[in-house]
Amino acid sequence: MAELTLVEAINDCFHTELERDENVMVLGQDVGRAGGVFRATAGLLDRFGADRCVDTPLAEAGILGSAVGLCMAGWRPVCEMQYDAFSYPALDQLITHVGRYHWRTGGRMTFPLTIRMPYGGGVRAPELHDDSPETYYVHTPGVKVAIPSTPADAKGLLAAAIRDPDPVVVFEPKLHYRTMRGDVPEGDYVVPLGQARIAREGSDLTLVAYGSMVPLSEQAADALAGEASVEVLDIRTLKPLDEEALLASAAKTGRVVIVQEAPRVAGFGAELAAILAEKAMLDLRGPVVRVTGFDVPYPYWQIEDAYMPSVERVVDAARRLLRF
Amino acid sequence: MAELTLVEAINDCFHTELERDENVMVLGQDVGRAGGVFRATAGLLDRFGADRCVDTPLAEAGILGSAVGLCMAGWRPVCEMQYDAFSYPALDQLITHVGRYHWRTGGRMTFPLTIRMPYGGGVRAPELHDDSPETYYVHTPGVKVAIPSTPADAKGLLAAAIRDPDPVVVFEPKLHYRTMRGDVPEGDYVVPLGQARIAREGSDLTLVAYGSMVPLSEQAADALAGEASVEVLDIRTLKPLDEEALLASAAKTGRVVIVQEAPRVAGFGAELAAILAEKAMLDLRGPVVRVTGFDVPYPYWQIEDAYMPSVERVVDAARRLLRF
Amino acid sequence: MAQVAAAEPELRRVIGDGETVADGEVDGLSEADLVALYRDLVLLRTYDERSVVYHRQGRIGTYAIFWNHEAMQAGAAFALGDDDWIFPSYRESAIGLLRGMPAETILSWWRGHPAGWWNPADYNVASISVPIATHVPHAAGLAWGKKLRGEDACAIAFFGDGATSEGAFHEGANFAAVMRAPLVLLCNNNGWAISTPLSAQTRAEALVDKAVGYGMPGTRVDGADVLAVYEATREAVERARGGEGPSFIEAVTYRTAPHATADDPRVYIDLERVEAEKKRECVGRYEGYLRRLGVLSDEAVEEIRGDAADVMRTGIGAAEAESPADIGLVFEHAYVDPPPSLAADLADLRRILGGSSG
Amino acid sequence: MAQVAAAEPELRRVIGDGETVADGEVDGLSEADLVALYRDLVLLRTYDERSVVYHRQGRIGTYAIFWNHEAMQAGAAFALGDDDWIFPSYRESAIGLLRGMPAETILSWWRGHPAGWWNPADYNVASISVPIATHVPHAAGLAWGKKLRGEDACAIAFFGDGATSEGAFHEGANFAAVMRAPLVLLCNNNGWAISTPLSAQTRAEALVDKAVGYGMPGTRVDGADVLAVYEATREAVERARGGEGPSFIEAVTYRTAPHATADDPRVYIDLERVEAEKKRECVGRYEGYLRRLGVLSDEAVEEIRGDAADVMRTGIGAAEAESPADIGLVFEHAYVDPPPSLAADLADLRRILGGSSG
Ligand SMILES: Cc1ncc(C[n+]2csc(CCOP(=O)(O)OP(=O)(O)O)c2C)c(N)n1
Ligand SMILES: Cc1ncc(C[n+]2csc(CCOP(=O)(O)OP(=O)(O)O)c2C)c(N)n1
Ligand SMILES: [Mg+2]
Ligand SMILES: [Mg+2]
Repeated sequence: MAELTLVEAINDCFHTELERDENVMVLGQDVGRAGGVFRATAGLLDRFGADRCVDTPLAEAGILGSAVGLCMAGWRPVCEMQYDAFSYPALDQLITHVGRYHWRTGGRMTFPLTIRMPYGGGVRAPELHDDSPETYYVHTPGVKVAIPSTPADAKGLLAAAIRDPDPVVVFEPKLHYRTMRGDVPEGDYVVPLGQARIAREGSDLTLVAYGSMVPLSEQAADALAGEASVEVLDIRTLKPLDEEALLASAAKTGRVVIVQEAPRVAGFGAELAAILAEKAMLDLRGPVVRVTGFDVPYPYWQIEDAYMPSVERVVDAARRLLRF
Repeated sequence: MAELTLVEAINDCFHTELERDENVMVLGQDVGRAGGVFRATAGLLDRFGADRCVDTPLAEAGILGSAVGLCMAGWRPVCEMQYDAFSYPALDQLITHVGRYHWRTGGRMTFPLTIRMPYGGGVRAPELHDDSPETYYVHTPGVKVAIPSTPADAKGLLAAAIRDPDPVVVFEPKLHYRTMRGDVPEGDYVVPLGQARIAREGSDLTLVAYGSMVPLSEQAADALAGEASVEVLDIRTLKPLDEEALLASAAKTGRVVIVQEAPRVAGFGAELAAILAEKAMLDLRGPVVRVTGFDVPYPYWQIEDAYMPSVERVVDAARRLLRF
Repeated sequence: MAQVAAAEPELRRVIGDGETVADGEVDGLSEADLVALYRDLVLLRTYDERSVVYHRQGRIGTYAIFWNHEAMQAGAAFALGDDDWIFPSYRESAIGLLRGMPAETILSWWRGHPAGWWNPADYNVASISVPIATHVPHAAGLAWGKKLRGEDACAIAFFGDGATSEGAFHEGANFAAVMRAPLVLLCNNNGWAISTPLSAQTRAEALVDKAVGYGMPGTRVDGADVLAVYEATREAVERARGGEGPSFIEAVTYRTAPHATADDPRVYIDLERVEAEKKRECVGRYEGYLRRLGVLSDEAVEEIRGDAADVMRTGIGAAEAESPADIGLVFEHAYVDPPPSLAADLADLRRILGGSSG
Repeated sequence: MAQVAAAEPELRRVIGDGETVADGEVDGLSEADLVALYRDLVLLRTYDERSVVYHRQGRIGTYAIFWNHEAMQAGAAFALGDDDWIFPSYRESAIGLLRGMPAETILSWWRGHPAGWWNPADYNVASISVPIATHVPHAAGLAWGKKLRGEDACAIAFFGDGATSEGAFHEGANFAAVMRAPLVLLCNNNGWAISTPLSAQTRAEALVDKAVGYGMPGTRVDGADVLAVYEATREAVERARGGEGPSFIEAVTYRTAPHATADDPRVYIDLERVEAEKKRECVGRYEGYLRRLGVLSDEAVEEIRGDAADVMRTGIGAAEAESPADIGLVFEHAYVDPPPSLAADLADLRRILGGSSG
């Protein structure tokens, strides 16, 4: 075990995975010479050479589209999108090809590519450096989606993504890249896709979250300590979803608050709520409440704190539900 | 009143709106000389000239991006995307600019543009002519979304979209372009955004749908005729949503089945279910059930009927809910 | 301001007109090669003409006609080795025939049957790209990836004149150039993107003028001259294999048929021009060339046409004999390792279709 | 295969070096014009240098430095009329200063305060484009839209060398050409896209080589020579107004500063080259030119610098005096006519922040 920041854990994962499998390669803007604008890919160019850590032209659809072709040539490409909102030019490739090409070959050819990007707000950046775009990805058939909330998971889920035979998108909470430290197993380490994690056990109410909303939910659980025993469920992989864990926690506590940073309408929190509305009706002792970002453009940073789900908002929702 | 097909109603709307407001212009692939591959824009080039009905280069991001600039020059552009899945190259412009530019000017400049496209499956076409992409659009802040299910609404909602001060996306059920006929008011006709429509009154169960799932739901209601009194609620505008109508119908019947053609995960049906799970808990007599497309690429057309929500699937869901 | 000079306004041609313009020749092609190339052309032509008939008979769905595009497809493919990859658009749907793909597969594709699925690696032919230009980055990536592995293979991507307006074309071409990927960009300039003429697509004097912006060589050939296309592609392939990166070929032809079976070009096209172009169509031109060369007999023509007809008869027979696809296929192949919900959905669907409702 | 010749490998220059290379001149510019242009340069330079200081002091957030890019911004803007529109990227964030925009507005933008919002129509300066190249189609659309209305205005879009790799650049440039939109495409080729050198961005010999592929004229100028940029832009604007459509200008400079305040170029850049380029920086070069011409006195320089410093002092003062933005602004301006849920969300948020929890 080493104590690493979240972004160091990602870097550690890359070193391990590129060493482990010579078909893994990394491509993206500034991933080579600079080692990534957040230094997630630091050291890879020197260690594995310019063929396996490639500074690409400034063209996101070109990056993802050529990764499709790289798969056809036997590579396992890992594409970096420099920021959440700069992944949008690649959505066309994602939806029309990345999610369909395996299907289009009748399952005969695989596309084991990974897309990863820093996501989310709270970092006092100019516009379009703060989006939480997971809905666009998770709604797309043929792709899987993982969002870690700890350094260990950042390593383990990325490793799982890289080794997975299907295209996987990993969103990394940039807010915690350098501010969150944690124990990270050294060397080979995989957190399987499709397994949620109970970040904190509780019996009165469940906070369901992923990514940077997990530590926030833990804070909210702390704030509620005297009032209720709060469980925090870290979803970890949005697709495949660990529906059992979700339903089990709902059955246990009977009260669920979903915390999501992305805008509310048709966000992934809606999917979680819909599953509960369909499958946990008799277990629930009150409404399924969502605490989310708002349905507006991510605001200028001086007022971004008002946009982001906060401990206050989560606590308020939890209290109202507890009193329902 | 004239009896028109759905696509004729759209064409009628264009003739009315371009006549009414000289700032309205139409642009897209093949909208001019050919009058659109479905003839939605037939006659506009001859009547209003090549400046107001423009055949563009084959570049969706160019179409939508230049429409942003056209707004800045005082136009009200209506962009055609030739098919649902060919709108994806324009998602970047949609998310980064169309949904944010008004906000970015502190509300001082408006972007009254319309995006419209044929959507949905069941038409025996090669891949990527069958998608239901409304989730990508409705999740995006700053844009509104309407989906008509009748010829009259196709005209009235498009007119509302064109006249709206905000960007509006209109998805037109191509399955019914030529197969559905109905009375359409002549001349000026607007169906305001944000008002759902009770397509059929009922008291035991509500089928909630939009677009091509509305007539399907009506068929399902017919099939259930002897067993239950089924209400069919046509959502019509996904954003702004007529939440009151949704909650009122749920309160009345206590049982809701949501019918959606798009893949399930984080589709708009999830949002509807989530709203019910949050705000209608005490009214509901059973789970909120979704009947949706599956989380797979839209299949080859010989098996597409198995993918599409069918009367059988809706009836099955309704029966199970009635017996809950 | 300086206007950069346009590249090669002249079209490269090999085949003459049998009268005032003399025939040229391409060195390195044996008589057998020349006849083999003819066989390819006839196979494609037969596929196309039969498909239009099959469509009218309701035996296949909407179909993108490629009549008078056969020369660029056959000519370019003939310059490739079997290890080289082909990335077709819908306009080159049948190019797999030249790699041994059964006609049934392609016919099934147009019939909307999953038997139209194939493994690209079986033929080194990628899946048909329906969304315009989006396969150009794939071809760039494959070619680059092969090069990284030290393999000798190169790739060719086919796309239309309209496709050059798309961002995906631009990004793919630039990627290929930057990575020095062994790629041939073959632009089928048939003058139209559905109803949109080239003049509404670009202000470039010739599409080949785009090559210089990517730092790659470009050449412009008569797309209805199979030998000119072959020769230009062969040169591009040699460059690619030599590590010199991608090349751009503009093959100029004219779309004499509707865009697809659903299209009615009479509302936008110049029908006189269409008639004139039909007279210059590519298969007849090559046949005339071979006859002037004296390497093609009436019997050979008959045999080749008969073989092609057989391929199509067998193909449509096999396609129609396919058993209806099981609905289970709706759920298969979306993932190698699918989320558990898909199996549950299928079970539910089978239960409902089995009649045991609710 | 024919390699199309590259356009103008030479850079157009007007300003000499005071020694071996003689000064040229641009006709039509009065002495007052020449000084006004200097004033613009100094204002931009001052904005940039002060901003770096303000950033270090924690008074503004991350900031994209444009040191040694002032000449292309001021030179191009000087060739425009007030009705002409400017589409800046983050690299031209302060170009509004040249249109009378208060420094406070731009400083507020970098401070993440909604006072950084402006109405583009107030200055004919579009909002700063953060996502690379995506504003090129906007500029094409605006220019085209103005032309359709019979207005005389044209537009200029600024973007970097890296931006030319994006599909959005390609689609916007092609749209402008096809619509004969009165647009100037000004490519700031500073040799780097963050850590990526031009050689990893393109294989074109010069970025101006892309112009021919769009059927538009291109010219390549020394981007640190304000008069060369001015002259080239003026020619492009004349063409645009004359109905001849868009032009491409490649303005070549060198990024001597970090990409932005958060960037550390030492890991990738050639520091010797940076030092050499710093010596040739654009404001000093123009100042030398004016002094050689004898139109700029020490007093004038001092006054101009003083005025610029005042603008910045006033600007930062005003920006810092802005009252904190109300959280209501989170919900405003997303729509002209918002869905009702936004008001409900705001009320809920105010209730919670007001402390009346649950
Ligand atoms: C991204 C995308 N946009 C639109 C379409 C619809 N469409 C199909 S073919 C076509 C025209 C293509 O023209 P061109 O590239 O010249 O190829 P051609 O059909 O002439 O071979 C269009 C617009 C599409 N398939 N993909
Ligand atoms: C679509 C998009 N992708 C990535 C980025 C991140 N990014 C910001 S600046 C930059 C480099 C831009 O280089 P260039 O176009 O040469 O302009 P310069 O910064 O040199 O002025 C990158 C990659 C972005 N802003 N937008
Ligand atoms: Mg064409
Ligand atoms: Mg640059």
